[in-house]
Amino acid sequence: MQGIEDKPSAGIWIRGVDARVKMIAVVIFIINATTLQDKTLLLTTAFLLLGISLIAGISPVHLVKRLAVILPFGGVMVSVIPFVTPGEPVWTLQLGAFKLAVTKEGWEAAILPCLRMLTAFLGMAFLTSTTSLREMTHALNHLKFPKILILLIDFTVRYIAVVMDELNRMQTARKARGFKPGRGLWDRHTVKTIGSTLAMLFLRSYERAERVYLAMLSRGYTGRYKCCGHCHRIKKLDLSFGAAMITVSWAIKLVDMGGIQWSPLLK
Amino acid sequence: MEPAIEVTKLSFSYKDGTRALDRCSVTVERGTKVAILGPNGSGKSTLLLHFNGIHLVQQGTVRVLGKTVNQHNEQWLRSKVGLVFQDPDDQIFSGTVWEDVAFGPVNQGLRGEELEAKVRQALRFVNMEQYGHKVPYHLSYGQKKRVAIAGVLAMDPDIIVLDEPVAFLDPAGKRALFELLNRLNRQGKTIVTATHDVDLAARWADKVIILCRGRVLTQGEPALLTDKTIVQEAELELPTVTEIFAPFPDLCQPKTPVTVEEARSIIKQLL
Amino acid sequence: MEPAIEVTKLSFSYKDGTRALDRCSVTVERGTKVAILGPNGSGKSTLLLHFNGIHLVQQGTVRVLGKTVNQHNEQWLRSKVGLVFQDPDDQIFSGTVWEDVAFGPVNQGLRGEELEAKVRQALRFVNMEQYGHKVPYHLSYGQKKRVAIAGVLAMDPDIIVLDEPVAFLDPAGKRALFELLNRLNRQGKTIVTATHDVDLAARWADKVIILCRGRVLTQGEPALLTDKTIVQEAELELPTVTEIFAPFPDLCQPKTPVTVEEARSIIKQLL
Amino acid sequence: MHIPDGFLDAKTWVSATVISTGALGYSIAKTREQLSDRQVPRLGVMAAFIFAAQMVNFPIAGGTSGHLLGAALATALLGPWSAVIVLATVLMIQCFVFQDGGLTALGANILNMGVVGVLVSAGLYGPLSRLVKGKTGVVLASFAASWASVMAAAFMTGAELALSGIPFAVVLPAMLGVHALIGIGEGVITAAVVLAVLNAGFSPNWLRKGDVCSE
Repeated sequence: MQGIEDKPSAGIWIRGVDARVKMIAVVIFIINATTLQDKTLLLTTAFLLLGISLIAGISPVHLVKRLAVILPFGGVMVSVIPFVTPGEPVWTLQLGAFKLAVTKEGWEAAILPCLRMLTAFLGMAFLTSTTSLREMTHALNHLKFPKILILLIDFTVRYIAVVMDELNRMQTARKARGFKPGRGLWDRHTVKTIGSTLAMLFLRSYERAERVYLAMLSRGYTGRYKCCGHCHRIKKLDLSFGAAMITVSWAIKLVDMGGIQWSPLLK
Repeated sequence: MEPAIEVTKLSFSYKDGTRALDRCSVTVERGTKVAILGPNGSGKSTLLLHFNGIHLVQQGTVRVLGKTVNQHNEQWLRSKVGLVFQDPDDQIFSGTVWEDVAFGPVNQGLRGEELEAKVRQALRFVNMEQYGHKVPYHLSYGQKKRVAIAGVLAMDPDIIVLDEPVAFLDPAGKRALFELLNRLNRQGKTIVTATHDVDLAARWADKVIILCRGRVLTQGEPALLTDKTIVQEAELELPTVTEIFAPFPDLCQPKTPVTVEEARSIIKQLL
Repeated sequence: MEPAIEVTKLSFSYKDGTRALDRCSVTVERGTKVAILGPNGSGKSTLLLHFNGIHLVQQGTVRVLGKTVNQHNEQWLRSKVGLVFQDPDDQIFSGTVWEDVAFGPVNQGLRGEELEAKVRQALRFVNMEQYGHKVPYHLSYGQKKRVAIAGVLAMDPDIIVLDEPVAFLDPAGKRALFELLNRLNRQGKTIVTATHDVDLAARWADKVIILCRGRVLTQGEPALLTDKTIVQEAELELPTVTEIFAPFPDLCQPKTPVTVEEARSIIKQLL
Repeated sequence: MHIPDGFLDAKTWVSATVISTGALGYSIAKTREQLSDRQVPRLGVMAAFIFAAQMVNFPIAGGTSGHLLGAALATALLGPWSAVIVLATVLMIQCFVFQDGGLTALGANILNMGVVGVLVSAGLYGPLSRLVKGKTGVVLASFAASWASVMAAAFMTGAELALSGIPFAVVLPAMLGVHALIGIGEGVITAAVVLAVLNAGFSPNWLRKGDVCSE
């Protein structure tokens, strides 16, 4: 679980950009992108983000790995919607007695959310691959995000590493005594073993929480966290990067909203 | 001058009724190195948690630097007595080493330059200066231990209390830790450690306090550890050096050896 | 007769690229007591996890009781080599002591009478027979350690491997543990422990294997621990007894003492 | 069941975000009352535990395996208000670190798996474990709570997608059918964990019913 707290490996130059600016820009980009109606504009946005990501030094392999996380949901949606939407069939699949038909309306309904998903995915990939979680929580703090949530995220991330280590050691110890998970939920021994392992992990975590609290008390903790992080000044480079991203995003959005009315103006 | 810590007839029971301390009276003089010995469950940790005001006094009194500990001087107490917990993962909870060391001073109200200076100084003292930006997860056990100590040092306490500090350290880590504790002691800090390592106590401490089932069995010179009756009652063992000389009572006059140096000087006389 | 464990040119790297073992070759003879020494991060635990097939061999070979370890004899291997982890909380997870000790035998397919007998016998061996119905989570550290060992004994292994068995035990717990290990050894079991306690290794082991940065620095008699060059390179320390006699090279002929008994016999001669 | 970006329309995700923000705020206020200055360390370590618990693989049948959602487990062990916060924290980390679940869909995901999953669990677990005494009650209550929490989360997901204009109504029965099976896995494992925790002598104080494990 060490990946969580590590500095991202990608994004050599982009890592220097202030995390606040990056976050705001990417959030606006994603919100705008997920409301686009025009497929060409969506694709344009996607390629734009892909371009920035690649320029930032994010490896394509990394992107594909990340994509694997959201594919199940997206995949199911794309493979279901075209078949179940009523409309004019464009392609049929004969499975014995069953006949499945992809409808034009269904295809239309599926392709748009999927393009949006992909675009937003690229936006988030760009952000999370070039910014560590710590930089993000730090930025959120300066953006006046509720402090307690930031503290909780920081705390959780710190102890995910510790608790996952405990879990891994417990699983290794089980294996060392010849444990092999059974085939299914009806295997009582397997269910009992998994249940007891998690129960023990819970008790250990619960007690650790108490010890952590005592250790905090002993260093003068009074239930309030006082800010000690220093706030970096936002530099011109940061601002121009943010402004550029946001402008492009809104430009695409405006073209999408009023594309038809714009075209005569351009003539 | 008042002693650093003075505990009088302290009793303590946990909520579930377990009596952890039973009329304990101990004294820790200023500027000394004290080892609290006793088997697991003898009440060592419970006693330590009183020094820092984490456990509130139920019966008896605890005086620290001349002041009687009560609810109103909690914050003062925590800045005077630094507690280093056994498992550094319990103590280092922040995302980076720097932030963790800063936690105590920030609670004391330090900010800006002054804070920076304190944290830097504490990290330098434990030789972890270049690790400030590191994530605790990537540190070795010994490094974590030193960061935990830095977190306490940054609050500039007069008394540093460590619970079982060497349990999982390898020899190099132990050496580094004791070198550190001795340096602190030379600067005038009082150091209290709870341990069940008799060799360590014999070699390092100015005074030993032996606990057994919540009671103070005895306290005084490390030479107490050569007393077989005491050691047996407290379920401890003789220091290795003492064990070697046990069959030779004549050599143990006027004083049974406990440290390597004492052993050597006896052998030198024999040659 | 083949050695209990024979490791030849074993190398192992973790997924993140850290090289933990580098062409290690070690031999553990049957029925012996072996201590694997080395500082934290020297590869001790990684090596132990190979003995039990938890880590699969990447390069080199591991032979246990004459059979080359591979994926197909995993289950056999786990019944022959019992692994006791450092922290008993990592190992004990069941609702009762009895169930926990039964876990290994149940995985081996034992049921009914036979299972009962095995568990009872293992619990009796570690003196925890009357604790069968207890919740292991609430036992003392030393008791947990013994339950962890019982859990391994119940599988009736020929070789018992312990990672840092004494780190956190108090003297009474240590004594009980070593008495237990010696009893097992007398019954013909091969005992391997990883530790950084040189005194313990010097006192207890038939053979020491010294690891340093993933390599075997040397292996052989415990007397190796009196070699200052080796001890320094492995970031260890001299056994206390050796340290005492270090300034007297004449007394260290023909053999530098490492155990309390050896020290006593030298002193006896001096008198 | 983590909804990615792009499937929910603006009105749906904004409403979901508003509702879950409210629920989260209320939970934070509630736990602060109960835990006071223990709040952050306790909930932080517990969130780490739930995160770890979700990573554990368990076999379901025929070579397939599953993971816990954790809503019912967190509720049974920590009480509803802590559970909402713990699950929301885990979902936020999953969104920002692993990109599991979309950014605009974060509010909806918290609503489905955190808020609704927890409230349904709490609604069933408390009364059921009081109704049927002893360990049977605990097993029954945690199984029912887990199963229902999975179903509720699946239903919410479907409803939100439908609200967003995705023609989903047709597949909703199928989706609920699948989750009825997934819910069994969640239920069996959660019940096993809760039972083992109680057997070890720990009684969740949000219910104040230490009598369950006093046998």
